[in-house]
Amino acid sequence: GCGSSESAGSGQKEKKVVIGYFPNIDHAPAMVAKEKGYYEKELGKDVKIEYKTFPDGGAFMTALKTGDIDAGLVGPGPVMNNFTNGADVKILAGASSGGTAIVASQKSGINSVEDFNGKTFITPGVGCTHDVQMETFLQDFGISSARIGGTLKHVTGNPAQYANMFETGKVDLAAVPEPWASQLVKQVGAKVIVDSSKISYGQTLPNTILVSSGKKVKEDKDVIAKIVKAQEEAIAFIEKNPEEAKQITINSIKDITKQELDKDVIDQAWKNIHFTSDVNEEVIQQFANSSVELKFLKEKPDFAALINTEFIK
Amino acid sequence: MFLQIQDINKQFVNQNTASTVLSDINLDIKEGEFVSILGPSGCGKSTLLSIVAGLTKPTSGEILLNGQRITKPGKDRGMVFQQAALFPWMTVEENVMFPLRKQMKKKEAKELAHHFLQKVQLSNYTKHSPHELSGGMQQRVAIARALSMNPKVLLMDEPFGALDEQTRSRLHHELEKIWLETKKTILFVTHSISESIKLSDRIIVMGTRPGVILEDIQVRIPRPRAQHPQMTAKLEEKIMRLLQSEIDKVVKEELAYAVNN
Amino acid sequence: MFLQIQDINKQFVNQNTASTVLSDINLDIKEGEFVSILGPSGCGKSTLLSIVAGLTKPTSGEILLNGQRITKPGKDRGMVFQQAALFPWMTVEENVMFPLRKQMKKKEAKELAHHFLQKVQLSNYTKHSPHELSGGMQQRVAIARALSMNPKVLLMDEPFGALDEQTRSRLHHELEKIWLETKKTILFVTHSISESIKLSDRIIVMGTRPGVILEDIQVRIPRPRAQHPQMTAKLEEKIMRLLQSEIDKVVKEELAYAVNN
Amino acid sequence: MQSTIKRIIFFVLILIAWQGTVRILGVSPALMPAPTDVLDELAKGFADKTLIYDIIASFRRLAIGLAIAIIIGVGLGILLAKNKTADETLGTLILALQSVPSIVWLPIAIMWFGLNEKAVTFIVILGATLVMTINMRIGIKNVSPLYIKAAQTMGSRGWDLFIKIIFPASIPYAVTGIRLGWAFAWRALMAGEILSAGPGLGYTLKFASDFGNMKLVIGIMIIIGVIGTIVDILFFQRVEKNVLRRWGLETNN
Amino acid sequence: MQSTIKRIIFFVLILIAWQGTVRILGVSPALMPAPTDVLDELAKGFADKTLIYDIIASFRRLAIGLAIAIIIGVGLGILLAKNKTADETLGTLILALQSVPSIVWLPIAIMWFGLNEKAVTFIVILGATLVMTINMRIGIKNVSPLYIKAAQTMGSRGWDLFIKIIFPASIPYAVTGIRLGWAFAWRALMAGEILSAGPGLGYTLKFASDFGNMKLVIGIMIIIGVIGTIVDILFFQRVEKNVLRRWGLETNN
Ligand SMILES: Nc1ncnc2c1ncn2[C@@H]1O[C@H](COP(=O)(O)OP(=O)(O)OP(=O)(O)O)[C@@H](O)[C@H]1O
Ligand SMILES: Nc1ncnc2c1ncn2[C@@H]1O[C@H](COP(=O)(O)OP(=O)(O)OP(=O)(O)O)[C@@H](O)[C@H]1O
Ligand SMILES: [Mg+2]
Ligand SMILES: [Mg+2]
Repeated sequence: GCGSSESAGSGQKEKKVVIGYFPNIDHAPAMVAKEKGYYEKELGKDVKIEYKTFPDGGAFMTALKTGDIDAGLVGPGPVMNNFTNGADVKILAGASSGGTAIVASQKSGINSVEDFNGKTFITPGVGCTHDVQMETFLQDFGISSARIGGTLKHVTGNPAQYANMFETGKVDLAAVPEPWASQLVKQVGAKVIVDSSKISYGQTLPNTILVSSGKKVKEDKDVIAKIVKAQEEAIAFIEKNPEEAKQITINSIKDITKQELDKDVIDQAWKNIHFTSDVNEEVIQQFANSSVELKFLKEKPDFAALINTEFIK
Repeated sequence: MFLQIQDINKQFVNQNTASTVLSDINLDIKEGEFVSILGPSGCGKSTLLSIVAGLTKPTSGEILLNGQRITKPGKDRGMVFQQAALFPWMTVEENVMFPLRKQMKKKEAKELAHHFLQKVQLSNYTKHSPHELSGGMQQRVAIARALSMNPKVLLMDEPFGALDEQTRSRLHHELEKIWLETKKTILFVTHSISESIKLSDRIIVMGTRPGVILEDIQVRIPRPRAQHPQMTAKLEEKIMRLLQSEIDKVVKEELAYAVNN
Repeated sequence: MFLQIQDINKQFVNQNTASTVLSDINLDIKEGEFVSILGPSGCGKSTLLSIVAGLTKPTSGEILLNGQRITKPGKDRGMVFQQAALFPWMTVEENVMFPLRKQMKKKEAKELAHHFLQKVQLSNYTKHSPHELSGGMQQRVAIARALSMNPKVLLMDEPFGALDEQTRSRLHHELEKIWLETKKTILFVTHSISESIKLSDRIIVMGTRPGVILEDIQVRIPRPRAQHPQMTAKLEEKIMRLLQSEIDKVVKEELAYAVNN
Repeated sequence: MQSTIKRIIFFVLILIAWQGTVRILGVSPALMPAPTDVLDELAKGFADKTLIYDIIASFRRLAIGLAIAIIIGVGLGILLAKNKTADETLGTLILALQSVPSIVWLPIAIMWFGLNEKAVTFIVILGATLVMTINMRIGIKNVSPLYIKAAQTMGSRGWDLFIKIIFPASIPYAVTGIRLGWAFAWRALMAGEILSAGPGLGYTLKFASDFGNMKLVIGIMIIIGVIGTIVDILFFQRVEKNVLRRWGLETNN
Repeated sequence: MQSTIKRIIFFVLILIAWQGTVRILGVSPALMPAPTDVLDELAKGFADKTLIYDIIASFRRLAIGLAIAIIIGVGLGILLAKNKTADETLGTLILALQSVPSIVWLPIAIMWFGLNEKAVTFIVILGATLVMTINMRIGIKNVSPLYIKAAQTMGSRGWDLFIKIIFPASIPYAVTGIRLGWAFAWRALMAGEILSAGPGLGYTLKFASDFGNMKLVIGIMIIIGVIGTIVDILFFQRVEKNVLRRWGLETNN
């Protein structure tokens, strides 16, 4: 449960707000906001802020649905998917965009999209954001996945394993987010075939968004507005102080996961990621339509009720 | 009457055919009586004891103890099983102490257990596991256990079957002594005609297929009976003949069956 | 010599103290001899049989069969255990057929099994599970199983212990007949002195703690022995005395132990 | 017959309680759908045949994996029961390896077998082998020495002794092992099928779970449950009843 | 003593074979690190104490979860063994539920308990209960009726009969159940700790695996293995040896 639903103005009861995010470079705005104390500053002393980190979108969405977290950063895939299945979720703002690239292994000998036919590609999940981006992009070249009658063989797996799979020749291509794309390039000499500026929705689709539940937005408009504001400040900070932001990100990730990311890789990845609060309703609807076209979704969802941009400045 | 066995019938179902094991068994046993049951192998002696113990439900009929219907096993009827039925996870001593636990202190129970283990000549083996004993030794532990329980009715299913004649004879003596001292009621299944004559007030001779009571013989030989060899021999002769005709019947049936199948 | 038991010693370790069960057992048995072993409960009879069967390793000494050292169990030495040792997942018939499987066709094995089951009066129970039989019936199945195996040496550990005297007497007759016909070598543990005299060429009387051979008695009474009651009685008397002194020794030790502990 | 009725009543009651709870508490269907919603979803899946293909594909993998797991488990169980050295070394290793969750095995499976059926089967085998091994091992250790001794004097040795005596004597443990193996094979399959590109219940489950489609998640749980029940009734319970009856371990007298 | 030496030799041999294979084939450490690399990583973890905190946290969760699972498992096992109706209805349901992988249980755990220790414990309990239940159930069913009958004539009934006779008689099955429960509790813990905010071996394992840190992944597997071995030697093997010796089931004569 969460204490914040008691919004009686008595001020005696301490309010609690729980914010969720992932130990992931795209989630830098949350880490910076936490580190720099923007949430505290906006929400005031009376509100106790707790942070919860998640390893994957499924757990995040469940926690949001049950009210275990009040708001947080997550990828758009799980949000849209859960929304189409009836989850009461609202997109409040973007956090970052870009970063997805299609890379090929050295072994595969692939140099351009023309070489893709009959190859095997890997993504973190079936119908995940990166998968939809890649398959939508390939539609223009007349290449499609075996799932819908094409020639490309599709497998899924944890991005941490892609390096091995490239090395052992198990897969030829991958649609991956940063920092994995940069890491693959650095570690096993993978080749970026389609970079994040060219891939479908590469620039426009946020890859991390700030969400909350519809109930929360209705009941606690004030708090939500402050959370959005804190994030905007964090993004402004990131733009102004990229080096410090990078260091905060690396340290935060290390705190949570005990894993230290390579500075080189972060530098490279940072170039491909764009931190912004913007979120475009139309793009999200288009993206969903692509999902339907690619048969990930059975019916066309209507995202009109999903996005609420009233809090973005 | 102390123990009444009334119209007991028992059928077992094997391969979908019911076979009658006990048929119309009626017996009235007085308190303090020592009753032996003799009969050919497989005639239903163990089954009858098990019914009296409350472990097997009769198909019809009932058992009354002091006028009360017996429906389940109880401490008032101690049983020595045909197989020793010792608990393998307990030592000899613990096995004997098991039924005593609740009614006395541990120290007392231990003393009592040792007392009876000595009576069956096993003082040396109190800490052994049952599997470390010979067949006859296991049976003696079971006897010690039943005796130490001191039940009103003692049901004994071939308790001395695995013992040599000398040990057996010592235990006859012990059992007789205990019986005379405590005036227990004893139902005693045996294969030895002489044993039954030596010990009991009354001998029930059973026939087989189905199990019925052939004769109910009062033994009127004065105790100690070893001193009356002629009377004993005469009775032995009589019972022998009874049982011989039963076994001849079985052999005849057997031959007929073997020829027909 | 056919079967040689040479300098057998056997110790068991219980609670870290070794106790000697068999001490310097030496026996030479001729082919076709019927040897009974008598002795007080727990003297090591079963252990000795188990060593001959190759199931238990002696602490020292060895067993030779036809000059060959015995190190493991084999089909040449069939055994009837003190407990029936039937396999609960097989029917009576299957239990008896089990050792025959390999050496003959199924039909033949079945016929042979039925033949021996008839000899022990169990034709009627071929399809029963062991647990559906009475104690005596289970023992008879085990006897039928051992006989049908037709081993050179037959080791029998109180095979008739759970049988009434009439059934037992019929089986004595059957066993004697088979023995005379096939000239098997039989090692026969029993508690009944009269049984041992009735059946055997030679009686080994054992003493206890530790198990030793007290006497090795040749029985020179002509067969059938039922016709020579005096000679039988005299021998019985002699053995009885031997064993009685053994059991007195045990009782004395027991008392001493109980007093000291 | 009577037990079938009991079962039906039991499950109908559960469904009613579930439907009632969901309706009364007004739980959001995204969190916990009502049975009727689940039924709808299942009907849809069966109508467009996707669930049927899933079931067939999963069942095939399960059957192969479980069969191999049983064979390996029986073999290892025998080895550990009979050989003290193996028990103390290999036995410990097996127990340790089995504490490792399937997620960790996935990359190793991929490394060894590639992204294909073999890797999925490997995961299923891993999931079911341990229970089979450990149950078989203790089953063999618990065989009464009397049976073994008796059989040995009847000339039974080695393989014959095992097949005819030791194995039948440890059947109750073996059935338990298979029963548990079955449950854990399903679990492993659900994890392993993430590696496959469909069809398969685990693939669909993962997909449904990612999309927050609780209706389908629960629908698949029900499918697994129903298949499990059918196999349990047709196979396990029969064998077990037979064994208990034959051995005289039934407690009705 | 001798068995300790055997064990050490066995594991040293495995380490050598592993190191050799990795070095000779020149496998990339990202794929399969050498034992020396793993050791380095472990040393680092122990030096900064993070692994120690992980172990303590995980062990606590495991102990609580396993203890509860054993209690529930024993209870359910008794119920299923003694009550035919429960066996045919609840028994089927339990088997069906257990085929459901932990991943699917995660959202349900969050739903019921929130993101906290309770949810993790719930997952651990789920993981270990089935094996305990099923083994206990068959253990009780296999108790020789002779023991029960004998105890009944000695006035033992109900709870006393269970504690003094039925339970000791089914100890071999119960130990097997606990042994398996132990392994599966670890597995479930690894999955469940994703819900925790650390520390915990599962939590660390998950991130090590997500970040492709195979050294740490294997290091954690080794830690689990070592803990398992110690518990196995100190507890399970002792109990088992005791039981087998007491019951005369050892085959050395
Ligand atoms: N559980 C059972 N199921 C079927 N038949 C049984 C069962 N128990 C006993 N019987 C049958 O009942 C009959 C009598 O058995 P019981 O054990 O009472 O004989 P008994 O007189 O004690 O014989 P013995 O002297 O050989 O011990 C036997 O024919 C046996 O086959
Ligand atoms: N496995 C064992 N461990 C320890 N001691 C044992 C073991 N087996 C037998 N003994 C001991 O060996 C002695 C002889 O046992 P054995 O079974 O040979 O006696 P027996 O002569 O057959 O007696 P009975 O006539 O009572 O069957 C007994 O004192 C027994 O305690
Ligand atoms: Mg009987
Ligand atoms: Mg003996």
